[in-house]
Amino acid sequence: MAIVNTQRSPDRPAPISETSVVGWLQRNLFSSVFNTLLTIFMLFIIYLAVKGILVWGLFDATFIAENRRECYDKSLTGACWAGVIDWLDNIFYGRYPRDQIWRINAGGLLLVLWMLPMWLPRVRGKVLVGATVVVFYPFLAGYMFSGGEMGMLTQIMASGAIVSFALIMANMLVGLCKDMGLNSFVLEVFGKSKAADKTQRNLLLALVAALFVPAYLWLSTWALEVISWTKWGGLFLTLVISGIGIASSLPGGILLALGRRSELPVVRVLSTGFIEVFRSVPLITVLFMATTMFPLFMPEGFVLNKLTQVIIAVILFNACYMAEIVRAGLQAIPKGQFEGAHTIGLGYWGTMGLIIMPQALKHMIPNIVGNLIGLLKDTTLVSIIGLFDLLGMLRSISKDVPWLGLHKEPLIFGAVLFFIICFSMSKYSRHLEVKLSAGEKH
Amino acid sequence: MAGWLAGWLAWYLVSNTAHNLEVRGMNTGFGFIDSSAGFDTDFKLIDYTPGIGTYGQIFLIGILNTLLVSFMAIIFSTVLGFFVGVMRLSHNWLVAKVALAYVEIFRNVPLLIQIVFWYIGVFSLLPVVKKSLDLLFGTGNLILNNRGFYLSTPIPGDLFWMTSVTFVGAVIGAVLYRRRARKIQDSTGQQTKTLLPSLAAIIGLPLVVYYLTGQPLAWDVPMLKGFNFVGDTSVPPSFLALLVALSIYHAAHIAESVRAGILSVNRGQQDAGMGIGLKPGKVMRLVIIPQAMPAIVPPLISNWMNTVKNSSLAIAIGYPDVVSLFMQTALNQAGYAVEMVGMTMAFYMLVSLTISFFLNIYNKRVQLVER
Amino acid sequence: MSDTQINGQLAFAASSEVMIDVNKMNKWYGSFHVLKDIDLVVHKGERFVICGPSGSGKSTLIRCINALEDHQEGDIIVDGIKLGKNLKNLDHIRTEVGMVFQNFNLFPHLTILENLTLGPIWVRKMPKAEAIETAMMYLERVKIPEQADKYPGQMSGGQQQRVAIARFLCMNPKIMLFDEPTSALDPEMIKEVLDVMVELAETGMTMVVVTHEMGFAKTIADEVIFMDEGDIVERNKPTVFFDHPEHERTQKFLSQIL
Amino acid sequence: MSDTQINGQLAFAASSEVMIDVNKMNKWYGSFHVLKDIDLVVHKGERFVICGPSGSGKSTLIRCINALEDHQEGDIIVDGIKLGKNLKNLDHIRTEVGMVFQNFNLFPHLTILENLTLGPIWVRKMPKAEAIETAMMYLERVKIPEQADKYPGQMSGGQQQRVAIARFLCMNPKIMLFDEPTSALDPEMIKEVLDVMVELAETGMTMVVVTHEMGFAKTIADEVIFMDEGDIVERNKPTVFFDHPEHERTQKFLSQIL
Amino acid sequence: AETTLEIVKERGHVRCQVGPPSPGYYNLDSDGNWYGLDVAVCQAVASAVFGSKAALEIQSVSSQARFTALANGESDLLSRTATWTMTCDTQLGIDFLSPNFYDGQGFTVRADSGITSAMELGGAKVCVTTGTTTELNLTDFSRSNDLGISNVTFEDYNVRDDTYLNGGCDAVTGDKSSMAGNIASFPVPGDHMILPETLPKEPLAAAVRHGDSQWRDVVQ
Ligand SMILES: Nc1ncnc2c1ncn2[C@@H]1O[C@H](COP(=O)(O)OP(=O)(O)OP(=O)(O)O)[C@@H](O)[C@H]1O
Ligand SMILES: Nc1ncnc2c1ncn2[C@@H]1O[C@H](COP(=O)(O)OP(=O)(O)OP(=O)(O)O)[C@@H](O)[C@H]1O
Ligand SMILES: [Mg+2]
Ligand SMILES: [Mg+2]
Repeated sequence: MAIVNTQRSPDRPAPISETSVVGWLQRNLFSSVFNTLLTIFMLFIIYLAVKGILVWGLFDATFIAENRRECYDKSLTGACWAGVIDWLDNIFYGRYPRDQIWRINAGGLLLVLWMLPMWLPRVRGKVLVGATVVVFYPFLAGYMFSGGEMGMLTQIMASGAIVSFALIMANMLVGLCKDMGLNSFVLEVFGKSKAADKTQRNLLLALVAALFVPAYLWLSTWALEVISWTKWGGLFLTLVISGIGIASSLPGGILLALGRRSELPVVRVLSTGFIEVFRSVPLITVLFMATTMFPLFMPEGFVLNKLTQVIIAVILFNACYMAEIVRAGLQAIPKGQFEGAHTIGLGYWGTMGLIIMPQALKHMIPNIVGNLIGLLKDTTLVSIIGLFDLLGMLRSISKDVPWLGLHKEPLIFGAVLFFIICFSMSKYSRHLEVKLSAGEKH
Repeated sequence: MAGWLAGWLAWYLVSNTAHNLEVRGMNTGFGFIDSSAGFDTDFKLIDYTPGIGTYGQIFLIGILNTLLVSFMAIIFSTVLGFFVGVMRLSHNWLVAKVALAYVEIFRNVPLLIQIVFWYIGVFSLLPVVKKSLDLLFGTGNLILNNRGFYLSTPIPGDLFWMTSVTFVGAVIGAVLYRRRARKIQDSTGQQTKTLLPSLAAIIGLPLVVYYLTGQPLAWDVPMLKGFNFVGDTSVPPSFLALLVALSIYHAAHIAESVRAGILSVNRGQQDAGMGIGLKPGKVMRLVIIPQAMPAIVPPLISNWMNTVKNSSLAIAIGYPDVVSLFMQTALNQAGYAVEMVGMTMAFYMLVSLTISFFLNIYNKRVQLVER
Repeated sequence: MSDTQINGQLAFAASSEVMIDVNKMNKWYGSFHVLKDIDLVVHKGERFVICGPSGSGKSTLIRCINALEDHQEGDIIVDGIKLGKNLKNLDHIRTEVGMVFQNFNLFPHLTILENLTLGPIWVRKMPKAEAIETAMMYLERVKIPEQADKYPGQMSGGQQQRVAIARFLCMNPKIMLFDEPTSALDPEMIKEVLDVMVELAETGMTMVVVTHEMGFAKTIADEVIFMDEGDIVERNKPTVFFDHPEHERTQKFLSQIL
Repeated sequence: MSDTQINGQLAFAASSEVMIDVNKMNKWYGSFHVLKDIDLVVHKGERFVICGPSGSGKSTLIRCINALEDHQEGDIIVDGIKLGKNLKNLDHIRTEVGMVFQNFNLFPHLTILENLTLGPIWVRKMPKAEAIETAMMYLERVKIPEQADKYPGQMSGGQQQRVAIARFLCMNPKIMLFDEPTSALDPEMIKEVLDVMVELAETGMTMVVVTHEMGFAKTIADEVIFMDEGDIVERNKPTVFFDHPEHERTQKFLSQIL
Repeated sequence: AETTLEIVKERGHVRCQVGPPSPGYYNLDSDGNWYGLDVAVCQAVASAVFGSKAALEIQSVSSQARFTALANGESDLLSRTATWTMTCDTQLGIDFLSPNFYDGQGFTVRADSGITSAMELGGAKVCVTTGTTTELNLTDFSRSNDLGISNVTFEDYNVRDDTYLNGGCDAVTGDKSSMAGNIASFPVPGDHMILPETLPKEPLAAAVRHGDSQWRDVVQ
């Protein structure tokens, strides 16, 4: 009856039996009669859709033409992409002077390079990379895009941007080649990796300062032509407004959400009121009030750059939405987590920042991304102050005499552009979600 | 202290505005509400005659139109959104991916483009008037074409009251039946399907009575008169396009909120639900969803508000909502920008605050009792 | 002596029907091999105790039996049904197999009474009044009838554990799996729970109990297995197991008891 | 015998300074009177065990001491600071008082190592390298150093409990409150944890331990109190408490131990 | 206070507001420059004040914000769009200048519809854009001739045209001057025709802020 197992079973690697393609198909697509029917039905629908789209958008389409009539002459049943192609500069850069477009491209490239480390696995200090983008990049980019005189603050911050960009690039290279952080690498080079914390810190600070001075001096030699914001437009403007909106509405939303749950009645009532009022009216009326009524409320002669007004309105508006999302996330955190944090002695901000927010935000990633996508699309409302963002440009094509009435193709082009941008956002978020939920039992 | 500050601020703004308006010679006042508006609109829920009707009536028409479309869109999108959100978490690969594709496609394309798509790409492509689809097999009672959706107006005959009475009776019966089913479950544990029988009774019984009493109903069939069908009850295609676009778009957003909420529920809860033998669907309904509600409700409120607000995009396809009718057409005719925009904002604010008031109450109720 | 008596009788009654049959079962978490070639047969009416050091895979094993986790190799046959992807079968198994979780997993949005009646009403299709009656009966058995309208968040750890036990008793399943059912209980309560379980066993219910409480294991078990690092190291009658463990690892483990 | 020896010594060292002073404290949940006129003094370096049946208010008492719950009447003075609404004071108390929860409350979004180093780094402002070193040391003490990079959700119940204990050891507080620290542990691990706690006690740390594990209580305690229905029924030296309990209720309770 | 002229001179350019983009009046070309009739008016004012066409900022403002933007000083003048009516003049705090553009309103129908006159449009659905007096005129026309036309209004004239082309309306109404161009943009222009009737339409004029006659004269 008794069984004694003196022989220990060794660990074995997991079986890989269930990985063949056929097995996968069988399990996922044809596991039952109903599933098989469903699969076939779906495939048929997809076939129809793809076929229609290809014929209209590709095989029967016209890509080169002088005007719309010519398109019709070539094909009555296909799309006329020639108009969109003709307008590409407008669509991407708005009315930005054509000989200055390199500035936008350079700014965009800079941003991409800057953010690149966040996607690379071996690079350290991702949070720092994100923080420097938010703090420094706007100043440098702002100057590159608008040009003109550089104020003191701008110059300092832009120099900071150059320094941090250089450091981040160096950090990325070090990370990729040697799999370590830049700081430890530098310390190693100087032979100080065993020194006391303080010496190490001082050394690093000194190095950063040493980099800052030449950057500052070099910047003062810059002199870019002024380009008024009224000339900004197209995808560029859309990205500027939504970029700023995205970067600032989340922090704003977190503060508002905390305010709404605060134990101080004044803070709570103010935050609640602010949130409820702002998110209860359409953004378009807020913008309208902000841009045309605002001057009426203010003393005579008070002027505020309109683009700034719009951006502020977008930020406030979205911060309120974000606040509600964050609040929902907070509601889902069990009380035990607060208690756990309290007992290890964390204060309010420590508890929130280290324990509660990371969990709440993780739960809310789908909502946050949904909201950011909405924000990107809300920027279309800047047309109210006479700016032509991406959608505005696309809709103007049909009013340009050669392309009179051409509006479906631009809209579809726009849909595709928006889809690409938004989809990459939601793709990245999904990646984050999976990464962050590594710890959960499944 | 804060009160004083607010009071001062309000006074300051008002006096500035008054001063500015005076200097610029703009008139103000709400007198225009009673003056007659000289234009017409093709979809209205109240009586209105152009030239006689007032701006006040126009405002009301706009409000009702906005409320109608957003109310229906909210209902559809919420139901669809929960459905898709749950589908997203299905263990069936295909189902999950279809739901994912749905969310990605409809969430990532601007709503405006979607509305225009449904309008131009779908509802305008319905058959023209002369080839209208007759949805009730040639009776002409339900007509769909690219001008809209027409219902014939019934004219009740002598014995029609019997049908009505049967209908009311069937509804009451269904309610009672539901109650009884509950009671039966409580007392014997038997779960009875109530949905299908009640529906059958509500629809079937009146029909039987209707035919037995000799079809006492004359139909004012939509008639092809001149260019259009003329029947009292018609819905323009712009309404249908807007409704479909809003529902589908917001359902995609709600689906993501629902999914997020469900995932925020501790995995052990599902284990426990399964452990006591509940079927996956019931685990979802009885265990997971109720706990997910605290995380779902706030984004859901936002989504509902957004639906109401996004219905203002109706202007792109000519559906006469409050913005298009009042803040656009009427404002252009009469001026009074401050007042009209103000009234429109006030309307939206009222609707949204009402929504958020009730849902916040609900939100309080779904909070878990914790130690 | 009387213990072995009962055990002997039950073991006899039990041998007739196999309720759980685990056959060369292997499970991995990612690349981590948690359960190794597990072989296990539990007969109807048997009281089966699993013990072993923390992290040895006890919870994982009973979660597999209840189809809450997949296994990658080998078979598990419960109540004549082979576990696999077939959902219908899983439903049946879950109805007939009750489980008390290590961390209770009560439904925080329902009151205690609702926690207890949910299963009977929706799965067993029991009349509500009857479900409440049964629930109250079991609540009395675990000594907390007066707490019926509280929410789990308002109860002490031990009270929650008792609710968790009562929740599955109400379901009246054929097989009960207990994952450390007495961890949060005081000696008095342990005794009570033990009594309940002995009574259950007498009604012929099959029980698999993971426990660290050796006194408890000794009193209740028909058979004890000892697990270590995913292996079943020893399987024995409780008398032999506790007094003369055969395997070295078991001896070491038992010598540590305070 | 050696036990009482150690206890005697420690008790002596302890008497010098009062760390926890609970004075005629009363607490209600709604209208339910959970704690009744609690009087309690714990000296520096004392090891204080609270036992009692489930639901008697043990957890509530130590949660009050750690300022996680309000009390309605009476005073609680911890480390010379009177508990009240003052937030600054609360922060201080929470830094100096560590607590191991009955249900662990680990941070699910952080790895085990991060769970352990969070407090030292952010509250104690310890350099990261040092914090990791300490954390690893304690993980070795509780025998799970190889699990440092797992998340709490991937661990067994006993492993989680050990992490919860290590988390507070890393904080090196003046007072440690344990709420059933061994409930999910097997006998071997209980022994290990006991050793850790005895060592801690020798460094002069004050400990309040809620436990049902009588063997454990016997070995560790300088003093034992027995609670029932919100009252402190008996307070005694462990030798007396376990061998000749004075109160009838205590006698009954102890007689149930299997 | 300073006069508008002084403000403008000090700023160095004229802020000129144009209506919603519409073919012929004003639009962007593919290189990002403005062109069209409205723009020409603005340019004329700029040359009158500064002697240079380029001293100009074109503002394209949504129709709701149009008058307020002028009244609150954001724009110096409104180049066209606003049709001269008594109500507008007095209520909005702006002055209209003498009309610079006269236009009439016409109908386009399908050539095979058998309609030859606007009087045959009884009971028809007519597509029209909002934000113009076109809509108001259509209503007046329908009422005075007892035709019972029902308006289908759109913000975007492309959607209006598509609706018409798909058969959602029986006719399109709009400015006669742009009608021909519009038809030319249809896939098969020969399938459509313009009805002979011309509804009178109020003239278009530029507008400036109320009460500054000096600036008004400059613009004139
Ligand atoms: N989701 C998971 N991913 C990876 N490893 C896991 C996961 N869940 C459990 N483990 C590991 O599997 C092993 C067995 O876990 P299990 O919960 O079965 O232990 P146990 O015997 O119940 O221990 P205890 O008595 O402490 O509850 C442990 O080492 C644990 O760390
Ligand atoms: N939030 C609450 N609201 C109402 N009653 C509560 C609440 N929390 C706890 N109680 C009740 O207070 C009593 C004491 O609970 P406590 O958790 O202190 O018990 P305990 O002695 O720790 O028991 P155990 O050993 O089971 O953990 C219990 O009867 C419990 O039901
Ligand atoms: Mg376990
Ligand atoms: Mg407790």
